[in-house]
Amino acid sequence: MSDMDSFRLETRAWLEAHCPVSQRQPIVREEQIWAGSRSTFPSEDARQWFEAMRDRGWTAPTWPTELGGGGLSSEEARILEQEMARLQCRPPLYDMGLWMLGPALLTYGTPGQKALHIPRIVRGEVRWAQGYSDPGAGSDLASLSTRAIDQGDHFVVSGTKIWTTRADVADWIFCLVRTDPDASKREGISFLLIDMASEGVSTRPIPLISGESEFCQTFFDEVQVPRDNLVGELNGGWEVAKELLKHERKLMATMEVITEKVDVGLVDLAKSRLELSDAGEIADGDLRSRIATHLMHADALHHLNETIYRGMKAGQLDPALPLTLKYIGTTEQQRKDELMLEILGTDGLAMTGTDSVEQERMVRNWAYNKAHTIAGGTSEIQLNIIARRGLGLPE
Amino acid sequence: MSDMDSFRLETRAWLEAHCPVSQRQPIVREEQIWAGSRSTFPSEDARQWFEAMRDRGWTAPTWPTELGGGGLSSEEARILEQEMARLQCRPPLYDMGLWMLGPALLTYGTPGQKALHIPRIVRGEVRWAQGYSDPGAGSDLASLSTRAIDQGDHFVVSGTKIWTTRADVADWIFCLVRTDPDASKREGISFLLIDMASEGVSTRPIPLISGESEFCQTFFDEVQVPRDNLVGELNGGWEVAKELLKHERKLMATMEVITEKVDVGLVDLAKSRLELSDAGEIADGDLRSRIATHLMHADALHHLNETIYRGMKAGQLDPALPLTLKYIGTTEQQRKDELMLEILGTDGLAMTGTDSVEQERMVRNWAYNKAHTIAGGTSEIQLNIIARRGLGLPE
Amino acid sequence: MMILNDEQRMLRDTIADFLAKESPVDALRALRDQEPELAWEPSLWSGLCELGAPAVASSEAEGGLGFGQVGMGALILETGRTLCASPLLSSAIHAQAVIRHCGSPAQIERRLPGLLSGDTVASVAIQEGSQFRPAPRGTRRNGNTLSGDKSLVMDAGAADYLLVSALDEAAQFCIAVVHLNTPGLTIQSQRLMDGRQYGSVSLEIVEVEEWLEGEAVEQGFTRALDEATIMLCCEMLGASRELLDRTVAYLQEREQFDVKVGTFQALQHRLATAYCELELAAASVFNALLAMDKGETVLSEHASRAKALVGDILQHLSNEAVQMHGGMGVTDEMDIGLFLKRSRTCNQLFGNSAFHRNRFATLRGF
Amino acid sequence: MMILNDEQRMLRDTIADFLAKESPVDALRALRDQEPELAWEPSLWSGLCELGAPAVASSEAEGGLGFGQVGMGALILETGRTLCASPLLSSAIHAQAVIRHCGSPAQIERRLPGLLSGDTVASVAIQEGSQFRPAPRGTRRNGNTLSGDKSLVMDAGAADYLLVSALDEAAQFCIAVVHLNTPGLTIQSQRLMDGRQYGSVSLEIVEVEEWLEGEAVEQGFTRALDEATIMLCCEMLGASRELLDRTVAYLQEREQFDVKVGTFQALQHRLATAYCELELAAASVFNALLAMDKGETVLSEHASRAKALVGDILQHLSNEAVQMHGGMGVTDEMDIGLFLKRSRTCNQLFGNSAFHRNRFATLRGF
Repeated sequence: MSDMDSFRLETRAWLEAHCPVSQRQPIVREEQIWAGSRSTFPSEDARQWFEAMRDRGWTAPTWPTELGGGGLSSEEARILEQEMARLQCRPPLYDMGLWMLGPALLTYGTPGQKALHIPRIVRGEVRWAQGYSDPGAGSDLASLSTRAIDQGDHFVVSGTKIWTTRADVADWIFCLVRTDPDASKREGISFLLIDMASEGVSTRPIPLISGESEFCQTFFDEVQVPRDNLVGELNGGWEVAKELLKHERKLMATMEVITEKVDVGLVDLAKSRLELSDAGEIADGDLRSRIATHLMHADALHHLNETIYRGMKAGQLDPALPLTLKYIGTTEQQRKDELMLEILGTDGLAMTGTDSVEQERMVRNWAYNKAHTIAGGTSEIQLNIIARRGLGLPE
Repeated sequence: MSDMDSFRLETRAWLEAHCPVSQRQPIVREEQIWAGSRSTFPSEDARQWFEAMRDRGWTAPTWPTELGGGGLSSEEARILEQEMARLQCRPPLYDMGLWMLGPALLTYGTPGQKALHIPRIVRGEVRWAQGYSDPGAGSDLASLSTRAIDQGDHFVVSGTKIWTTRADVADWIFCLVRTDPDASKREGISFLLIDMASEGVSTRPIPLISGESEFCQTFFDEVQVPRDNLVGELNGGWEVAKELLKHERKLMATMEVITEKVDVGLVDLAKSRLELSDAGEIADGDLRSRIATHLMHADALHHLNETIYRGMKAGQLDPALPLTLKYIGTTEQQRKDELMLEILGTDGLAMTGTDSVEQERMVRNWAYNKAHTIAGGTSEIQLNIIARRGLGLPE
Repeated sequence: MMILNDEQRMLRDTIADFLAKESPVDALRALRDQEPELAWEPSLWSGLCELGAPAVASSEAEGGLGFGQVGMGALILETGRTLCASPLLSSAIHAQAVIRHCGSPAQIERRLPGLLSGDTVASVAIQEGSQFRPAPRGTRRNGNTLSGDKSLVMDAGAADYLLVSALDEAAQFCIAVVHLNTPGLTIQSQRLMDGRQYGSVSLEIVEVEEWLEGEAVEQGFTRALDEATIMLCCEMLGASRELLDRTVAYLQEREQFDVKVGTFQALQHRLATAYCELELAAASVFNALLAMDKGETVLSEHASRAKALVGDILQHLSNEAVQMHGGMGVTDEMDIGLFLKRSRTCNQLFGNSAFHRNRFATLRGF
Repeated sequence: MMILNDEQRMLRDTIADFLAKESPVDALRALRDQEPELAWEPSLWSGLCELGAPAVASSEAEGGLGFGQVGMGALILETGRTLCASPLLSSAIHAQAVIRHCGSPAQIERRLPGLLSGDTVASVAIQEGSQFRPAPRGTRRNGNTLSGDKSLVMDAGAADYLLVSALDEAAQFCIAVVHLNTPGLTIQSQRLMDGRQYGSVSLEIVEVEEWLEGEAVEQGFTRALDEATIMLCCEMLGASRELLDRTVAYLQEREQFDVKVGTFQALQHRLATAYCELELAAASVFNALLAMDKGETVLSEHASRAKALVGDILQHLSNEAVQMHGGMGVTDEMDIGLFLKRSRTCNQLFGNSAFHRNRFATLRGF
């Protein structure tokens, strides 16, 4: 038996032993376990599952063991992922630090920064928020005016960031700030870690069309930030940011991971709600055909992910290919949401006030997911990148 | 009874009296009557119908009577059109001179040019070709290098034009030529009328994907052209060209007028060839829905034309509206062609060698009509214009 | 675009001014935070009635203002631009049309004046279950009583009476006039995502005030539904146009990477094609209004074509508007999301695009 | 993209070199001007056979080269890039699969070697009438004779024998092996728009050489059809990719209004979305090949998904390529039109996208 096969069997046995049955079903938003000092567990099972994974470092499977991570190779991590999927194990931990800051810090952080922050991320002790966009910046991330004045041993930060996810409950925030106002747009930017408990930090929620407000605007009013919290070079923050954005995009391509996992089961939904022909087929041929097209695309996206993984392993991956994932994944998710809404009919028009929590969740997700083709690089930016870097069309 | 009503009744009676029954059915390409010294009539009826219309000046209904035209107001011309459509009268004459050069000449021509050319166009005595594009110019019409050297009483023209429709049988050609190579692109262009019989003119057919070759490349090898044949100012040809292009676009929006009128009768075709449900509906719900969508669009395009006409008459037309016609009309025609091909199934794969002339014609048209979103201003150029001039988006 | 005569243009401008003052988009924002029992702002409705809005289409012989259906369509289009919530569609258009086309002369004489003045408000209850099907299935007459369930009844809880489609004992189509305070009638009012009021109506052996019945009633009901559908299309056109205008304006102003976002050709082409589709749909709606004013009585093809085309472009433009407004487009601080949600409700009302494509194909015999 | 092992990569490169030399697009241009009796260039076919092309997928145990279906898929993809006309699809893939999955051991032993070497060429006759339906309706067995009409039989006139699907006297599915020179068999050869040879086959009480029959034959025939469909998808992928590559290259070079046409963002986005759809389709096809190599025997979902997705993107890209090549795109002097026409033929072969969307939905139980 190969090493990988035995790793698979061990992992399978361990998961069987440690993942409570209640944690083996699609996650709902209310039961996600987010990192941070304010976090709570929805159930004893959830706590037990989280702690088992945390203690193996499998909240961050590929990070080095000496920093608390799982120390797995990428092939082992994939096996873990597959085995978790097989059992439908819920993700043990949700955090922007885990998904985005951590990988960047492992590349650009000082030994001290790594030693301080990485283990706390792995253990879910700190909830991180992302402070990238200044209001009005949109896709042009580098047009930011939040400034940090260098005072030697500390910076003084003033300005405001929007789209800071749940900054109201975050412990720390990683920020892009302008440290050299005279440099060209992408230069003169630095990457700072800021404790949300610092004096001068405040937040306000931004209401969304889904009726939720998980995003905040965060304000910095002459906040003092120790120089030790600078990641990368002074005025070299753009490089760190780019590294981090790569992880964000990867994440956005499989956005369901982050948002609550509602497996709508489009076909079951349709068959239970729509008129069927004598042969048991959806009688509305127009809608039936569009459902088929969506399912084919969803399957194919899965196949595309597999192809990319195989290509990577074989060292013959067309580098253009991964560039397509975010655009395809988010676009297809929206198509699915629209189909779901159409199938729900009148019941799909209520976001609140009904007696079906599940239906309302589907409808709120329909609205919420409109953000997916915007956040983390708009579809338009993605298409520019595909056209130029992927296809080689001229700038 | 209003003047218009009595004009309608008179026209109806006259058409009933003068249009032979054989000329009251959709035109096929072989029976179109093209202008020119080489033209022939497919039948005695066709000749009779042409001559009746010609003698009333109704080959060019709105042109001044003193130049041989019909002298109708635009409202009268529309009534004539409607009454001809009601009886399915075939167009009496086909000619680029009639559709494009004539209107431009009426605006920009000298009295002498009008007196010489207009009556001959009305009477179908001269077949005109259009010499606009230099090879490689594409949408960038002004990037032309065919040059005309000013020799006082005549020009010497050298160069080549492509997309000169049936230049091999044309009597005259109207051309854009460069008269000032030092001026900026759109300046330094003049508009010349050239007798195809001049020494130094030659043509070669360009084979198309439809298997036909109605376009030619036309070559000019030091051709002498009298100065009297200059239309508009020297180096002012761009203005004339623009006027003329307006007419071309209008024409392209209703391209069926020019190409053979195959009224495919998509629904009849589909119902006669495809599997039907017990209720008599097309069993393939996917295709049925796409046919419905096309028919709705086709109807709506008709309604849009009506709206534009009403708006013009009422003096309250949004000027952006007519800009849409060419894009919509040509795009929808291609959709129809694709549906037709799909309905024909295997029979739609043969362009030649079958025993159904009608089917082959449909298939050739499918291929031929691919040019409609390119010729006379590509769809992309149309969309630029709609966005900028119609919607006011910035350049 | 619609081509209007001078009177219709004046009417449209008057209404546009009125709505800008009395019913800007913020009015809907305020309404949606109210209890679902409030279906519209009373002062807004009385203002509209003072202007004669409910009687705009009606002929002078009938006691109306005689602007024709084109006039009414132009008015409704304006209400779509500001997301104005009022019983114009439910009562002044749909219920009026049902009374007009299905009522006996005596019923018309008794009921129409109140609907024309707006003193009375009625709503039509058609749908059963979550999918739109025009034919009643489970709503049944028994003697002089009615039982069944109806869904998505516009403004139901705030109406004076409902016009309920049903089948009689012989499975013949009929319409019941049911007053709101009749025992056995329960209405659960709900604000849907568009911020407006809809009722789920439950009827348990409800005494019926009177019946609209007879051979012509089913056909009249279809005609009324087609008319209401065409008017709903006018509202949807207004919303589409507003979305396009606001998006164009935003792109004209907004800068990214030091250039106006509106200069990006990919966005230009997307908006240009959307504009083409919008104008196609608009021409079809306008044509349908003209057909009504010309006295055509079979409007089903017009209605299905218009609803499918307008439904598609409104859905498309609402998505495009959100996307092109970027991050701001998904916040509730901007109005775009309100249009997005209204678009989805309008798409369901009277049948969505797929329903009407299917109906159109059937009407055309394939 | 397909991920290949070293042997498969070498195979692909060898074939690509061979095709570049022996079967560039101009070879198809030359072929289409020939009489329809010529289905392929004999020297090209013998070259392909020398390379072992017909035996690429077949296992070594069977006497093949053992590159698997992924290997064959990679090869066929290359033939799509140069529009190579050969009996690979009709005989080396489809007829082979029918013999393999429907034949008795003796039949397989007798017939497979000739098809593997390419010494024998066979073609499968399925379709009746102008629309693709996989089940035979009018082709009937009577004793040892066969009667009926088949259409769109690839390379029919140049094959040695045909494998004809039919119903026997008990309306059971069976397959007849019919030699081309059998009395009563008439083939009308025709060049379709893609420049290749197809036959309309008429059978009038034709003596059958032997039958493939038994309980498993119908299922085997479906499997063979699914395999051939997946391989056709590989060819269509090759054509799609070639269209995309040529269009990108053209836009990189071509200037209009003093800038490279490839800089226009609207075109960039159209090509980028087309690329995404192409890669989705490609991933699905690759997945289907892997499934075959893994020994999955029920391939219908794979085949229908692949054919619908590839059919749509090839149709779309062929139109986009013509449009983006501008005026030159509609002339026969450029190759783009040849790809356009091949795309329409491929879309019809084995059922078009609408057919496969419907089949996929049925297979998925809705």
